[in-house]
Amino acid sequence: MVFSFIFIPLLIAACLPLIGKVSKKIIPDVLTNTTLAFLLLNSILLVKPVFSRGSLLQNINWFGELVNLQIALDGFSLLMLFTISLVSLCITLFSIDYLKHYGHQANFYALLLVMVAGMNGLVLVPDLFSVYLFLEVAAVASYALVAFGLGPEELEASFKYLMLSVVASAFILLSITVIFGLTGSLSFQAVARGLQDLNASLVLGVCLAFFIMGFGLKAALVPFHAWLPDAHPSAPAPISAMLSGLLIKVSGIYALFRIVYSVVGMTPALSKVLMAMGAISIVVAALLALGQNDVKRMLAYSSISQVGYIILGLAIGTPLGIAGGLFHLFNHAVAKGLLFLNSGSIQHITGTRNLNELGGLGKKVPVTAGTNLIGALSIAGVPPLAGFWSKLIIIIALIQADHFGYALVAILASILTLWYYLLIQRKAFFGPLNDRWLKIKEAPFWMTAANVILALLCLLVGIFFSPVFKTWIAPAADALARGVQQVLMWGI
Amino acid sequence: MMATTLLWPIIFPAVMAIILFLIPARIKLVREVLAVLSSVVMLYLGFSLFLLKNLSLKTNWLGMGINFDFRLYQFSAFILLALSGFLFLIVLYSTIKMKDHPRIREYYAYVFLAAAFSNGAVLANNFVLLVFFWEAILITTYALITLGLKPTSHRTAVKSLIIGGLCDFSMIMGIGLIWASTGTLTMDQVHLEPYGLAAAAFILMMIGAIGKAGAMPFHTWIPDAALDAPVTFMAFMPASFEKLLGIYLLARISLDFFELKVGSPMAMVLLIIGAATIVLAVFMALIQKDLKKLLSFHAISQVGYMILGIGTAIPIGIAGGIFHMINHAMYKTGLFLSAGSVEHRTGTTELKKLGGLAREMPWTAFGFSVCALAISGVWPLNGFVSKEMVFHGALETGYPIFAIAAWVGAIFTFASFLKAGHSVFFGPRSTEVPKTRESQWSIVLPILILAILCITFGVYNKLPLENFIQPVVAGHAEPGQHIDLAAGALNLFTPIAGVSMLCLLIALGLHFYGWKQGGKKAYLASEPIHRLPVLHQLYDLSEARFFDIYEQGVKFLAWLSRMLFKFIDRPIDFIYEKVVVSIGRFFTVLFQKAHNGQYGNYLAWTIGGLIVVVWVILKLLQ
Amino acid sequence: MSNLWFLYLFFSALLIFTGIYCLLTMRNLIKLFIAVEVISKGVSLVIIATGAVKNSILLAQSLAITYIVVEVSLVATALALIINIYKKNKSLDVRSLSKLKG
Amino acid sequence: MIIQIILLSGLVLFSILAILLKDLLKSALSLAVASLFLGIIFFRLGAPYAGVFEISVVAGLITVLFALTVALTRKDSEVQEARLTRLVFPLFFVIFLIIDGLVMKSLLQQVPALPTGPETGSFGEVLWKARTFDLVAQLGVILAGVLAVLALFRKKEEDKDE
Repeated sequence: MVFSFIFIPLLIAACLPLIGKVSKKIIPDVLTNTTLAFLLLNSILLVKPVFSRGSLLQNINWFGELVNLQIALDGFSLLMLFTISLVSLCITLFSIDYLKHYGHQANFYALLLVMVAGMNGLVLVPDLFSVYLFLEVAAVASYALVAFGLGPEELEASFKYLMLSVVASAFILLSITVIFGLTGSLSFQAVARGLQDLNASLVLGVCLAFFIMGFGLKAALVPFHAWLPDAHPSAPAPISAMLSGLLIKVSGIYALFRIVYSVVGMTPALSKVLMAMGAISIVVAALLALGQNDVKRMLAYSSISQVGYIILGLAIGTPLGIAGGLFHLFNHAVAKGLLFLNSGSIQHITGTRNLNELGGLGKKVPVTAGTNLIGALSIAGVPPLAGFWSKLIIIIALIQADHFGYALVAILASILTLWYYLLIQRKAFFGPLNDRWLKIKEAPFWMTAANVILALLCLLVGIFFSPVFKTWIAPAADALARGVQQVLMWGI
Repeated sequence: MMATTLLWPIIFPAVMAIILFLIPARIKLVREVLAVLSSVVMLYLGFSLFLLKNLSLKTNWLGMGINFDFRLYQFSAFILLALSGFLFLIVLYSTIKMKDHPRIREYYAYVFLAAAFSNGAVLANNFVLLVFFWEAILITTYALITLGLKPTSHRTAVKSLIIGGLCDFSMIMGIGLIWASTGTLTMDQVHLEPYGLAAAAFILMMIGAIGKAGAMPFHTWIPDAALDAPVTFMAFMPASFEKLLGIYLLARISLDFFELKVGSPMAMVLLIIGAATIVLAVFMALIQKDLKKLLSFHAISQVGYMILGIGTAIPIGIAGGIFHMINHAMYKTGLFLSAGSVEHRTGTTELKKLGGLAREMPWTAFGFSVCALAISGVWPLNGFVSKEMVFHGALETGYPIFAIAAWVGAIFTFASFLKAGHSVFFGPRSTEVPKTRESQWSIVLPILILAILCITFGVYNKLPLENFIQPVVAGHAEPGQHIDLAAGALNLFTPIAGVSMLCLLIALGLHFYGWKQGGKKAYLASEPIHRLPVLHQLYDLSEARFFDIYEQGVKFLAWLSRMLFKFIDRPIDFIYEKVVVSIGRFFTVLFQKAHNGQYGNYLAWTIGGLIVVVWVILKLLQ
Repeated sequence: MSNLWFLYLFFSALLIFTGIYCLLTMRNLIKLFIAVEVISKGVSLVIIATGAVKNSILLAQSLAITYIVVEVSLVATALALIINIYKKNKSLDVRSLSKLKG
Repeated sequence: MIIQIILLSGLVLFSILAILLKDLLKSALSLAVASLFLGIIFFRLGAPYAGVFEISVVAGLITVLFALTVALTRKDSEVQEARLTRLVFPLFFVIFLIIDGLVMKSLLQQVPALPTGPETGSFGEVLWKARTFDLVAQLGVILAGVLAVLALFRKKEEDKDE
């Protein structure tokens, strides 16, 4: 049942504050993890029906009356659903031990589930206005979660995030409304059909620019990225992982490329603009990451840089480029989730995130150090880890499409990426042990377990990259590469 | 028998290497027993494959003519058997000699890996496969030298790796040329006349082969390794395995891949290299004051006989070269193992400190003496037989100079072994080493086996010559010509044998002259020759490693790199350091400054970005 | 009818400009959020106007109402944030919110 | 038509006032007045429900929330705005007004009219049947807002208990 992706988290989230009055910790922990495990299972079970038919369009009946609860599912959305469920399950596993710092588990989990519901909704709805709405659902929950620690930095970050994000969503809605005015409808299918025989490219161009700015801000493309390096590091580690791993991808990249490919249709002009922005993001953010001392802030800039890679890949417009971009999206979700959770472990273990204060932790906390290394190398694109393959595919696709300059940028920036990740390794895990950390112990069980699961995923996806690529990425890339036809085919 | 049996000599030792590596360092007995047992199994495999003679295995691998192609025939079967025999002896010897080595797990693993790769190289029937195994041997050589655990071991290991790598690179280029001119990578399909491009291919491949065998000028790592590597390694690699492999390949190059004609330019190249190696290395050997180093120079010098033999391109010469290869492997391994035995008991191999050990270590002394006489070519030992064949071949080429060079080599070989044997085992008992006794049986046994083999192969030379050597050369004799190598091999009353015996007598005379001159100290017996006017300067230069192309190459490279560093690297570095990194750093700092935390600033970027995107899109749409 | 649409777009653009101008230049957090409200008024004006001009006012109405609900939720969150920031910083100046930088 | 333009002008005027007025309470009130204008415009465009919502929720509830916040943060919360901001605003506003007018004028006739006829059914039917998913999402947004406020106003003492 596809609707469960939206309803169940919302329902549990509504109940959790009440349950929280009864049981402060155990029941919320168990309930949230069970819910997300169920969703993960559900998304895996959907593989067969979706891929056998290409897409799934479902309507729901309410007390015999036809109501318009319509959802559409194709390869692209299913990949996102799977990623969301997978990474958020690991994140909640991590939270079991980590939330002792914050308390109020019930409230935290409720917000987290609302965010998951919002992202799931965004991925499933075939309707522009609903996309905006679910975007807001996830966003409102994320504002509160960023500020969850209630410290001055958290509040500052959350406020800036909110104020920038609100402007972005205003422009998104404005653009949606104008498209509504142009075509008279909001559902993807009708809009796609309407736009096909509409001659208003100028107005549409402005709308697309608004979309690029709005979703680009959500995805933290340079120059719309400024909120991210504040918001992601300030949030509690699981939320950083959630935001960097999932939210920017779902509410930024998924929404943008769903609209660009499946509703409006990719044009060379759009491709040029998006690729340029992707390349700028890669370089600027990589340079910025080099200058950081805070682990999480470095990771946040790295997210911007990697989002640049994803967008660069997706915007090429060739099937290979799309596949590379989507594969990198998945790999980055896993690896960046891992790294942020890992930074949470480091903070839990030592109480600091400043690279200059750390050092030599590798001897004391080998599991944390090892998983961090795997995640870092995966993102930096070191074979045979997952990130290597996706970057390789993107670069090959760039060369295939004759974008040699961008390919060069991608290669050079991946050296920069490796550089700053090795900086983390060197400053935090290798080198002489700082006397302050003589008595530290490995992080608690669930935190370590979540790290290990994600690290294994990085490794296994890298080693068995071809089956993963075939089952999850290729259908998703097909769905996007078919362009507008894919949406017009929904439900047929 | 299944064709896949051919894979056994490769897979089995490789698996054993892993198992031996995994056995914890403390369980010594299990490892030793297992190692000896598996070398026995290898010996059995060698025998059974030798009896089979013809077998081949071929499966497609990478395409483009690169196939998984193995072939066993009389020559490779013979080498395979020899390899497994030496492996057995060395493993047996190692059980005592290497007992307390701190990295014993690695030692056995490398030894068995080296055996696996060597077997692979011998069996390979595809050039790419050959190169793969050839390079892999190089790596195990490197690893084994580092196990010497001396401060300079690593440096020597790197030296061997670089020299070997250069030779292998040359071989790869040669293979490339062969591939380009014949279009095939299958070894038994290649048969070229060595002219023009093929001559270049021949030279390049030959360098690969003689480099592995340790001929001049690719020898310089061997004397260094004599001091820096474990002595078992010396017996294992430079004395036996690498000689066998290198000469095997040289023989295949000269006989199979290329058609080497008597007196052709390529044959001359081989003859010159062979003669030069004999003479120069033997002169270096003569003056050495360390037993292991002395032996290692002989290991180089003797390669010269093999190359000379093959270079004659006359069946009897070729047979002599190949026979000398197997003989040399036996007595040189025996000599190294004896030196190891002496080192094992006394802790030193310096000639000056030793003396009169024959009484305390009779078996070692016996083994050493037999092997030393064999290497010197004393009747009726195996060295005599093979050397006579080489002299024969050399004379038949019509260039007596090469035969003379070989004889000169024989003189000084005997002289230096007289000196070595005299100073270690005979003469007055030295006071510098405490009283000692004979080594354990598993050290002595391999030495005795080898000594007995030396005698057997000499006296009953019919056995090895007819079983091993004749089939190899048979195809290269002129039609109608019957080769009977064994007949008259031990005949003392021929002019050639007479000259040889004369040489030995001269050597004896030289030794006694030197011994007397040096105040009856045997280790000074070579001093008169050392102090000869021109030779003296040459020796000094050589001691300063003036003739070591590696050292000179290193010096040149150091100079070159200093120049490059100053005039090319620094400017580039300046561009990189000062320009690229500074620009990067500049932008990093600039961008960081731009992120000043002010909301208005961030929003301004957003709006500015929006305006730019709108403008660009509208521009692109028009 | 289509031309009438641009009249409304014209006025909503004015509202959005006013809001963004305020966001860019003003310093009081509450004032900033009032500016956000002004922007959202511009957006809801476009929604209803589009519906009216394009003959789908009922649909537009439901969108506008939904949008207002979202707005309320946002306002509540934002104001809660502002109050918390005031409690921590004892100031409503946006310039004091620049600890995170670089 | 004229009335509509007057109403729109009023909306813009009061929005500008809301921004330019120094006193936060007054600017919150003028925002409410702007909402009132917007509500009336909604009525006149045939969207009575949206109008009612705009007036009751935005002009009412949100203004109350603003007033509450202003009251809670009253103590020495004077923020000195840059003087220039208010002085320069009219200049920028006029420039933008001209650009805006020119852009809109150039867009006239650019967009073809839609062939659709008038809608059928009632507002309730449309909201319930055509936009059901929006109701779900609304629930989600409300839930998120409530939870956010709960999280942001949770008691500090509880933290220490746990």
